[in-house]
Formats: sequence, structure tokens, C-alpha cells
Amino acid sequence: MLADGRLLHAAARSLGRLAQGYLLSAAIGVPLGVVMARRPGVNAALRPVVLGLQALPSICWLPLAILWFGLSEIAILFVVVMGSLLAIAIATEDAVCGIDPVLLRVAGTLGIRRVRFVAGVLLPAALPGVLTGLKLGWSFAWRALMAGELLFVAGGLGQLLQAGREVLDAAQVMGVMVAIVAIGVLIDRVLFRVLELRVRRRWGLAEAV
Amino acid sequence: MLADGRLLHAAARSLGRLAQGYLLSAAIGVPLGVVMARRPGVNAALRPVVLGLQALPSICWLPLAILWFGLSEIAILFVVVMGSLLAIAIATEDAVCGIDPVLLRVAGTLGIRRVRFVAGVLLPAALPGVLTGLKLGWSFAWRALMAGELLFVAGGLGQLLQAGREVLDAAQVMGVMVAIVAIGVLIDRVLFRVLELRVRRRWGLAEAV
Amino acid sequence: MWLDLVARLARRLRGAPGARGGFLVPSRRRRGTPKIDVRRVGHRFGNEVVALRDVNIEVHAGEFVCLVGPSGCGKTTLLYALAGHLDPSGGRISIDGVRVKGPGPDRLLVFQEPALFPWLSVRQNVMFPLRAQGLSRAEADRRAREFISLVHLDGFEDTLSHQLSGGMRMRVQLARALALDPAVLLMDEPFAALDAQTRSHMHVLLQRIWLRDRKTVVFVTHDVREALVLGDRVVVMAARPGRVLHDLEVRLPRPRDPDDEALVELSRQVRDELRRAEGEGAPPPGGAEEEGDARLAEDRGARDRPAADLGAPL
Amino acid sequence: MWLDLVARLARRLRGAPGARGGFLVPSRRRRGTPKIDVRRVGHRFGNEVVALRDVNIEVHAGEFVCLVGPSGCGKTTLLYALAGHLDPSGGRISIDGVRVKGPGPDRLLVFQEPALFPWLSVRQNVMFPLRAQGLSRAEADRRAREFISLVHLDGFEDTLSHQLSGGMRMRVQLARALALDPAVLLMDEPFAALDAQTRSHMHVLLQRIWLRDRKTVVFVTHDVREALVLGDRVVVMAARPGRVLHDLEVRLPRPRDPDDEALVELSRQVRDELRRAEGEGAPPPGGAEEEGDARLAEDRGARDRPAADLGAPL
Amino acid sequence: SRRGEDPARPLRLGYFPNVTHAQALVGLDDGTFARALGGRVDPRMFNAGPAAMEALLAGDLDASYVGPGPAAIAFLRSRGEGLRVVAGAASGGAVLVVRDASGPRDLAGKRVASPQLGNTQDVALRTWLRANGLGTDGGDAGVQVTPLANADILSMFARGELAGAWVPEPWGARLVAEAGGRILVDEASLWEEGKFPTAVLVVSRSALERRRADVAALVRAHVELTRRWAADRDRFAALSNEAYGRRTGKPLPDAVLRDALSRVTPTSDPLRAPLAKMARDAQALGYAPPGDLSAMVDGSLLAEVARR
Ligand SMILES: Nc1ncnc2c1ncn2[C@@H]1O[C@H](COP(=O)(O)OP(=O)(O)OP(=O)(O)O)[C@@H](O)[C@H]1O
Ligand SMILES: Nc1ncnc2c1ncn2[C@@H]1O[C@H](COP(=O)(O)OP(=O)(O)OP(=O)(O)O)[C@@H](O)[C@H]1O
Ligand SMILES: [Mg+2]
Ligand SMILES: [Mg+2]
Repeated sequence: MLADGRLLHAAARSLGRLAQGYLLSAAIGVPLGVVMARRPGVNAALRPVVLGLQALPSICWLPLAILWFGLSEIAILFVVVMGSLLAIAIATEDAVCGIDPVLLRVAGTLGIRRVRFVAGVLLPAALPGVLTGLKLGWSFAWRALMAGELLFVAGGLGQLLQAGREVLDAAQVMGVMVAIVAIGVLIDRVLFRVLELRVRRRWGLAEAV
Repeated sequence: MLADGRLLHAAARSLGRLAQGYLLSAAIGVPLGVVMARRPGVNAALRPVVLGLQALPSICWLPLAILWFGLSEIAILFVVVMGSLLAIAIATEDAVCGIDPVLLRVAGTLGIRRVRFVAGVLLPAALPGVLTGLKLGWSFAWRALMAGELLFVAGGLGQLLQAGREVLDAAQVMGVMVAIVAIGVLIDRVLFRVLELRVRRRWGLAEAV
Repeated sequence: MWLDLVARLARRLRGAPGARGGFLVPSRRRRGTPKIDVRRVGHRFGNEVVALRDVNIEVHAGEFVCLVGPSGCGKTTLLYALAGHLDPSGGRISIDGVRVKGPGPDRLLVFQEPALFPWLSVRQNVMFPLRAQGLSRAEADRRAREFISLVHLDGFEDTLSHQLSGGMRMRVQLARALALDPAVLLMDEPFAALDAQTRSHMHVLLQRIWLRDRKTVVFVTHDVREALVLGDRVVVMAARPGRVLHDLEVRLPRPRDPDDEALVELSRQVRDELRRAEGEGAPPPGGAEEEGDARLAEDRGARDRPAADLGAPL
Repeated sequence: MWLDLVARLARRLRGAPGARGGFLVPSRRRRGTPKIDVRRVGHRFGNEVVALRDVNIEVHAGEFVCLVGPSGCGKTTLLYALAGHLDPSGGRISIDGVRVKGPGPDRLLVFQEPALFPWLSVRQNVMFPLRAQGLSRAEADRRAREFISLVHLDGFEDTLSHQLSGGMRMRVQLARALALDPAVLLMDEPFAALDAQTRSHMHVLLQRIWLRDRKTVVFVTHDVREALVLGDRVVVMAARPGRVLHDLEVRLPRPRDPDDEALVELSRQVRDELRRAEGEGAPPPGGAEEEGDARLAEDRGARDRPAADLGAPL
Repeated sequence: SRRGEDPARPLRLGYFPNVTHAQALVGLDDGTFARALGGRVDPRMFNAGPAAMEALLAGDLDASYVGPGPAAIAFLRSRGEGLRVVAGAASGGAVLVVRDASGPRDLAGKRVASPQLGNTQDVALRTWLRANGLGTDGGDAGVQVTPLANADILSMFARGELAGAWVPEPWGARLVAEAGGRILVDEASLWEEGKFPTAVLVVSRSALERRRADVAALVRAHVELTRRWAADRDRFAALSNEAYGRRTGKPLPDAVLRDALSRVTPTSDPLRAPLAKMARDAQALGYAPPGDLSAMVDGSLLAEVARR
């Protein structure tokens, strides 16, 4: 069996990296998605490749990560960001494109522009779809992290998973899986579920559930 | 450099597996998402773990795949399905929960029930969100496939990618990446983009872009 | 309350030429079990807003009842409750004696907003529920065309709802409802978005269908004259809390002309009533007492009470 | 066309007591550059529907112009064009002489559907654009409260739009628009969902604000009487294709009472006009000729033409 | 700007959690390397060769214990610029384990696993099969060679889905101990003098040029560790297993360990000839890029160490 100390420690390290990478992806991905939805130029330029790039498995990014960032936390971060960034952007783009045009006209006639328009109209109106994107982006980030932590041995659940697999230690593998799922459940409860309920209540969708 | 014959051949094999696995995920994932959105019981049972399971990296499924299906195409298919199924389900659930309650009431008062209700009201109404899910599910499927094809040498781009990395052959790795991106671009053009445009026109969202 | 009301009404009527008095009288309780029975219904929303308080209405088969009342007085809420989209927090609603639980094939609600399926064309919107009721494609299509042209939308069969004007959308919804031809029609300001002509066309259409197969219609409107043109009865509601002020029977010969002197005069009377009610605001005269009733209504549910001290004489 | 029209109108008026004739006359061309100038505007939608054909309207600063017309005659389309949400496929729209390109701070459109931001409370919906205009939080809040209570929604400041009734939503939209207080108000059936009382309250409110700071108002309604109560001018439109039938000046003294004999009589006249126009259907008398004009209007754009043969005497 | 130019920074040493990298495991844990380098050693553990070699070529690693395959590939990839093999680490330690086959013929038409397409064992397996007149691409005539992850080989072998597997230690020992396998061929028997490298010590060119002193100290420590290993194999094996346990959380059973290391012989000799042959085999099979191998081994440091 496996000393829980190590599992906890590894989980903590992974979570730290995940948090950084994920927040970074969200911070870049959501604006990127908005721009792609609203700027035909940008859309024409990026849209074709985005889906393809998003499909690239993390293993493709490992060599580049080492080449550009060396054996550093940054390299792992890079892999995580490349793993989830575009997913969030894609979902955001779709959500923004799905906004009821009436709301956009209202904003226009009320003279709501620029930052206020994006922060006060586009994002709230697209929020439900963006949330979906953030949820899926979150699992993309996890998976990318598990791959990124194999770059070099730097602690973390990815390493534990790999090692467990190497030594055929089913218990250790299960332990890691349980940890990942547990963290997922936790985040869902404390973050996504809460946000969704709020949004649905506010939008008056709650009864639809 | 690398004989294109191999690349094409590998791409073909991978695409074949991807198609099977992806269609399977969609065929299960969408209904699953609908059920999760509409049946509180099911939701209460599945919702908590779904996000966690979705976050599990494919490497977790490899041992199980071998254990249950041996060294067969089925094993790879299993990895692919496990990789994308839940993503599609999650997005579908969100989309269905986001349906304008008025439409649901209308369906109720018009006496539209069961299959007709799901196929004629829920799915069309949720279609935009479902499409997002299918797009992201598609990249999940790709990534899972790349991992799944490392189960054993069964041709395919995943193998090519791995081999390329083993022998530090940047050209080969790039070749595979280009292939994946190219396929992504293609699918997006011929499938997703077309569907989206149709939906947006029909919904009267086209002008919003 | 009741007496006070009748007295007030009498005053009004005395004011007007005696002949006219007979046109609009408090509606009397009818024999037989009503088609729709609303008993001491109250509804308080999650945010503590009391949308309905102690509402009592009986609608008999084949009756055309109009609900009029100020904006926000609970008309839609009441229709939602009748349609089964909302479970009132107090009281009891039954149709043909059975309590309403959720929507049913016997009733059909025409929503206040044009509630079309955006991904379906006009024809498909009308056909979809018909097909769902098991009509053959051909039959459904025939029926759809028929009703689309009855609401003057021929030529727009293949248009999508976002390509229609507001009034057109409402007419599509109307066509969809009439094509299904349910026993009970619940209509929520269906003609509010229509101009005078189109509206009177729709009046004719609706009355023809209603007379032909004696539907039971509950028709919400904020236009008193429309109510008087269409209704056997006019139920006057007041807001905050939503409640029934009067339940009046319209004794004008059909067909009725909206510009008919008598009708215009009556509408003015009813409007004055409403204005006064509003003036008094909530709580209304005897409000305290009604408060009491309301609480009873909401808490103790269907406990029998002498009809005499109700807001409306049922 | 013009002559034919005047002749017909004359006939109507002869029918009515001579005194009344003066109340409603074809509006004369005014001096000076108009605030809003609609020149031979036509619009054909993607699906080939001709929503507008050769529409010519001049609105001068401070004028209150009402558009009436059957459902689907292009009222909303015209307002969208004025607001800059839609670029007409033919003709030219200019405000203060500059061509309209997209929405601008000088105009404000009140939509036909209650277009509120669902994630904002009533107060926030009113405050948001005020804040966007740079008002201080305190000032915006004060203004919001003021206008919310002007539309009789005090107590609902913190309610979300899905918790409001249809009429309440429209009133919130109204409050939002009036609070912003733009030079030009474009209103699309803002009171259609309101009951008589609330509506007349809103009439009073709107007129007060309009008189106080002489706004220019284009007000779409399907209720001829409402148009006659509010408007300096009533522009009568017809459908298929959407076009202007008459442009009439209302010469009734203010304040006007919707139940005033003269007004009711006038409204009946206008409605008869509309009915007749509808009866003739499209193409209207001299349709062929207008066809010609329309094509000119759509293709050759703003080419000068003797006013004599225009659909409406501008 | 390439990383790791600063000569004052610690020497970055790569290795894997693998009992056959005994010198690295023990040397790092008992501080031998630290002492030799005045504390300026920065160990980097990897899961597999490619990542380590990528890092080395990217200038993120100065030296590394690694298998001969990845070393040769990295050498050739960098056109002989990237690295040099400065010493051997261990020899032998690869076996063909079978379920019940008593000779090559019995494997015909069956599935035999190797750890990695194109790695040393895979190449050895294919060469051996060909030498015994068996094809390597399935069919009744030939053997179906299936590269599989070591972990999967063990589980599949245990479930009887593999007729055999050509694996490095300790997997050979584990297949015998845990999956009831039998050793049919010890790869050592295929090489003259029974010697072939399983792990070597490579150094990046830049480190070799800029910090020869540190590298020399590293090699000295390595040679000393190798000597200790050769002197008392059981003791050293135990130490290595402890270190391994500390890293993976699960040391190998003593029996397995002893059995595994019994077939591994410590040696600091880079074994030029076998190393070159391996590389050429890989090239022949197209798993390694073409190129001249002559400069791969740099024995000068070993010579220095030996002289003093
Ligand atoms: N979902 C809801 N949650 C909370 N309050 C609600 C909800 N729906 C309606 N209300 C409140 O209930 C009251 C009655 O609403 P209702 O829609 O029945 O009015 P109405 O008579 O239909 O008005 P209108 O003529 O403007 O449509 C209003 O005060 C409204 O604010
Ligand atoms: N987006 C669109 N695409 C195609 N046709 C449209 C579109 N919007 C409106 N139309 C058509 O243009 C005509 C005029 O529509 P509009 O909304 O202006 O009518 P309206 O006068 O506002 O009617 P109502 O009084 O019912 O609101 C209608 O025939 C309608 O079908
Ligand atoms: Mg209502
Ligand atoms: Mg309109």
C-alpha cells in the first residue's frame, strides 16, 4: 500500500500547478474567445486552426516545452495551458455567438460600448456557455498536467501515476485516480455547481431543471 | 524526412478508429447528457463524479482497457470513448439546462411528450450548446486516441508520434502534428462550421456575428 | 364587501340611462358542476410577492370568460395555474371536478409572449403539435395551411419566427392553438400586439370557432372593450395583491360592435371601477378582513365559507 | 394617387359634421431642415420580403409623430432603420442632415419586446446605461429610483426581469429609456401590453416629459385612438408592401381624452381608411405606378421627384 | 541563449528510478557525487530516455545515466555534436522470458513482446528471431513482435496473452517470479565475452568542454561506485533497492532483486564494440538515424581517472 503522506503531498503539488495553469488558460482563453466571436478578422485568422491545435495531444508539446522552457515549472505550466486554453476559447466563442441579437441591439441603442459592453453584456449573456467551457477546460487542464508532470520527475500525481504503473502497483494507481476524481468532485461542488445554480436562478432557468 | 506513405497510412488508420470511437461517444454522450439534465435522480447519482471522471487522463484507462479487452481494437476504442464521452455529456447537460423555460412550457401545453419532446424540442433547443460539446469532445477523442494507440503497435498516428519522439525525430513529430491539425481544420470546415452556420441562420443569430 | 360593491355598482348604473342597466350585472351562481373551478386560490412566489389572493372563479362548459385587470394583477399567473404550469401555493383548481396537476391535453394555453419554436418555420410550428397528436402528415399539413390562412399569414408558411413581426408571431401562436382545437382555451392577451382590423378579424374568427364547437374560453385582456365584445362574463381583477374585484355578466346581444354606444359606455363604467379600485390601492376596502380570508385561503385551503363575504359573489 | 387620396378623404369628411373636418388634415410640408428625414426608403429582406417601399417621412424637432398600420406593415423595420439597427436596402435616412449609420447616442429605441438584461434587477437595468453615460453611482441610483416609481414599479426595484409580468417588463424598458432622456425617442408599441389605466398614466407621463424638454418622438402603435391622443401627426401605413398611406396632422386641443366624441369619430374614420386600404390589398390603387417609384426608390436612391406624385404629401 | 553556461552552477545529472542505474541511485543517496563535486550536483530524475536526451540536447542537463539506445540516437540526431559516452555503467541484464517454449520454433505464430519499438531489446529480439529463421511480422511462419510497456507486458504475460517477452531487468526477474515465466535466452549469451551495455554515462559536449574538471570528478565518483558495486554485489544491490524504494514508494522483493542483478554486471567500460554494434543494428532497422558512430565514445576521462 502507499503512504498517504506521499499521495497528499503529490496532490498538493499537482493542484498548485493546475491552479496556475488553469487560471492562466481561463484568463487568456475567455478574452480570446470573445475576440474570435466579435472580430471577423481575428476569427478568419484563428478559427480554422484552433480546433486542430486543440486536438493535439500534450505529448506533442513536451519537446517544445523542454526546448523553450527547459526542465522548469514553466515548462509544465506551458503544457497545461496549451492543453486547456483553446478549449475555453472555443466554448466562449460559441457562447458569445449564441447571444440573443436583441440584447446586442439593446446594448447598441443604449450606447453601451467597449469594456462596459464586453464585461457588462457579452460576458454575462454568454456566461452559461462560458461555464461549460470552463468545466471542460478544467478536465483538459488535468489531463495535460498528468502528461506534463512526466516531463521530468517533479513530484505530483502524474509522476505517482506513472511510477505506480511502472511497478504495477494497482493500489497506487487507484489511489491517484481516486485523488483526481475526489478533487474533481470537490471543485464541482464548491465552484461550478454553485456558479451554475446562481446563473440559472438569475436567468430564471432554475425551474427548467 | 519521412515517407509520406507511412504518414497517410497511419492517418487513415487513426481516422478510422477516431470515427468509430467519436461517433460512439456522441451516440451515448448526448442522450446521457439529456437524461442527466432532465432526471434529477440520475443527475444526483452521476453529476458529482462525472466531472472528476472526465478529468482522468487516458493513461488511467489503459490498464483497464488491456485487462478487459486485451490487445484489441476494442481496447483502443474503449480508451477513446472514455476520453470524450463525458465531455459531450457534460456539455449536453448544460445546454439542456439552459433551454428557455418558456419553450418547455409550450411543449407541455401542446402535449408534446417523450421521444417527440426530446427529439423535437430538447435537442433542437439545446443544439448550439451540444455542438460546442461535440467540438470539444472531438479533440478529447483525438487526444485519447493518441494515448490509446500507444497500448500496442497498431499503426496509427499515436504510434508514429511516440516512435518519432523515441528516436528524437523532430520531423516525424512535426509531421504527425501537422496531420492532426490538418484533419482538425478539415473536419471543422466540412462539419462543424457548416452545422454552426446553419443553426445560427435558423435561430436568427447569424447577424449577431 | 359584497354589499358595498353592489351598492356602488347600483350607483353607477343609476347614473346611466336605466335601459342600459341590464347589460352588465353581477353574474349569478349557475347550476351543475363547472368545467373549471377555481377555489380560494392564492399564490405567493418565492420572492414573497403575493400574485394571487383568495381567487374564486367558476367557468361552465361553453362559457367565454374574460379576465381584465391592471398590469401585474396576476392574470398570467392565474392562467399558468389553470394550464398546470404552476402549482398555486393555496387553494384548489379543478377541471371537470379533477384537480389540475400539470398540463393536460384538455387545456391549451396561448402565451402572452409569442412562444414559437425558433428552429421551425411557421407551417412546421403549426404542424408539429398536430403530428404529435397523431395526425397524418397530409392531414396535419392541410390543417396547418387552413389555420395559417385563417390568421392571414398565407405566403409566410415557410418563414422562420425571427423573420416575422411581433403581431405575426402572435397570430402563428393563435393558429397553432386553434388548429389543435382543445376543449378549454386559455388565452393570455393574444391580440395585444394586433392592430384594430387584424384584431377584429381575429375576434370574428375566435367567436366563430367558439360558437361552432362551444369551447370553454378563459381570455385575458387589458382592453375592457375587447372583453365586453367577446365575453359572456367579465371578471375584473385588481393588483397588489392580485384578487377578483367583480364578476360581471355581459348581457349585450351578439354580434357586438366595439364602437356600439352602449358597449363604449359600459367599458367606461368598468374602467371607472378599476380606476377607483386602484385609487383605493391595496389593501382594498375591507382589506383587513380579506387579509384574513386570504390567509385562510392559503393556509387552511378549501374550507367552506359563506359566499356572502367573498370579494366576488360566487 | 395624391389627388385620389384627398378626394377620398374629402368624401369622408363631408360625411361627418363639417366642424370636425378641421381636426384631421393632410399635414403640410414644413420649413427648415427636418430633425429626421426619411427619403424614399425601401427595404427588402434576405428572404425577398419587401418590408418597406418608397417611404418618405419628415419629422421636425419637437414633433410627436405616430405610426399606425396593420400588423406586418413595416413599422418595426422602419424604426430599426431609424435607430440604425438595420441599413435599408434603398433610400436614405438622415438625422439633423447626417446620414444614419448604426445606432447613436442621439436616438433611443424602445423595443417592441421587453428587451431587458435578464441578469440585472429592475434597478440595475435602469442604472446600467446611466452609469455607461458617466453618471455617478449615486446620481444614477437616484434617477433610476425616480423613473422606476414614475412607471409605478416601486417595490420591484430588486426584482429580476423573469419575475415581472409582461406589462411590468415593458414599463421597466420605458423607465430605462426615459431615464436616459435622449433627443429622439423611437418607441415601438410601448404600451401594447398595458391596461387602460396604466396606459393612460404612461400617456400622461410621456406627454409631460415630451412637452417639458421638447423631445422628438416617433411612436409606433396599432391603436388609432392612442395615436390620436398622443400625436401631432399620424402617419398611416399599409402592408404588403409596407408603405405610407397618409400623413395626417391632428388638430385636436391638448390634453385629449381618449373617450372624447370627436376623437372617437376621427379614429373610426382612420380605421375605415385602413380597412379600405386593406380591402384593396396590395398593389394599391395606382400600384403599378408606385411599383415604378418603388423600384426607382430602391435602385436610383435619392433622385429628386416632384412631390405631387408621392404616396404621401410631403 | 543556451542554458547552463555558468560554470559555477551545480552539475545537472539525469537518471531513472531503475535498479540497473545502481551507481546513480546509491551515489546520490549516500552523497558520493556530492562529495566528489563539492556539493554542486543537481540530480534530475526522468521516467524515460527520450525526455532525458531531449533535455540534454536542449542544454538542460550536463550528464545522464541512460540506456545505450537513446544515447546513440541522441548522438546521431545531434550529428555527433550533442553528447559523448564517457563511461559504461552496467552490462547484461536482458532476457527472453517464455511461458513454455523450449526453443525458437515453439514461438512461431505466437506473440512475443518487446518493451519499445526500436529499443535495444526490441532490436535484439528481432535479430535473434531472424537469426533463427523466423519472420517478425506475425503469420504462422513468423512471430508477432508486439512492443508493449513493461508494466503491460507483465500483466499480459501473467494472463497468458504473450508467449514470451524480451525485457530488461528487473522485468525479466519479475516475469519469472510473478508470472511463472522461464528464461529461454539470456541476451549476454548472444554477445562475445557476454558483454553488452545496458546503461552508460553520457555527458553533453558543452559540459565536457566548459567544465571538464567537474565532469572528471563525476566520472571519478562513478568509477568508485562501480568498483564498490563489483566488490560487494549483494550489499550494493540492497542499497540500490532502498534508494529505488524511496523514489517509487515500493522496493522490489529481495529475491527478485537478487535474481535480476545476478545477470547485470557492473562495468565502467563503455564497451565500444557492442555499443557500436547496437547502434548499427538500430540504424539497419531504421530506428536510428544514419551517421558516423566513431566519435560517440570519449574514453579520455576514464583514462585520466585510471592514471591518477
Ligand atoms: N416567476 C415569478 N417570480 C416572482 N414573482 C413573479 C413571477 N411571475 C410573476 N410574478 C409577480 O406576480 C405578479 C403577477 O404577475 P402576472 O404575470 O400574473 O401579472 P399579469 O396580470 O399577467 O400582468 P400583465 O398584464 O402585465 O401581463 C407580478 O407582481 C409579478 O411581479
Ligand atoms: N429579419 C427579417 N427577415 C425577413 N423578413 C422580416 C424580418 N423582419 C421582419 N420581416 C418582415 O418584414 C415585414 C415587416 O415587419 P415589421 O416587424 O416591421 O412589421 P410591424 O409593422 O412591426 O408589425 P407588428 O405591428 O406586428 O410589429 C413583415 O412581413 C416581416 O415578415
Ligand atoms: Mg400577463
Ligand atoms: Mg413591430
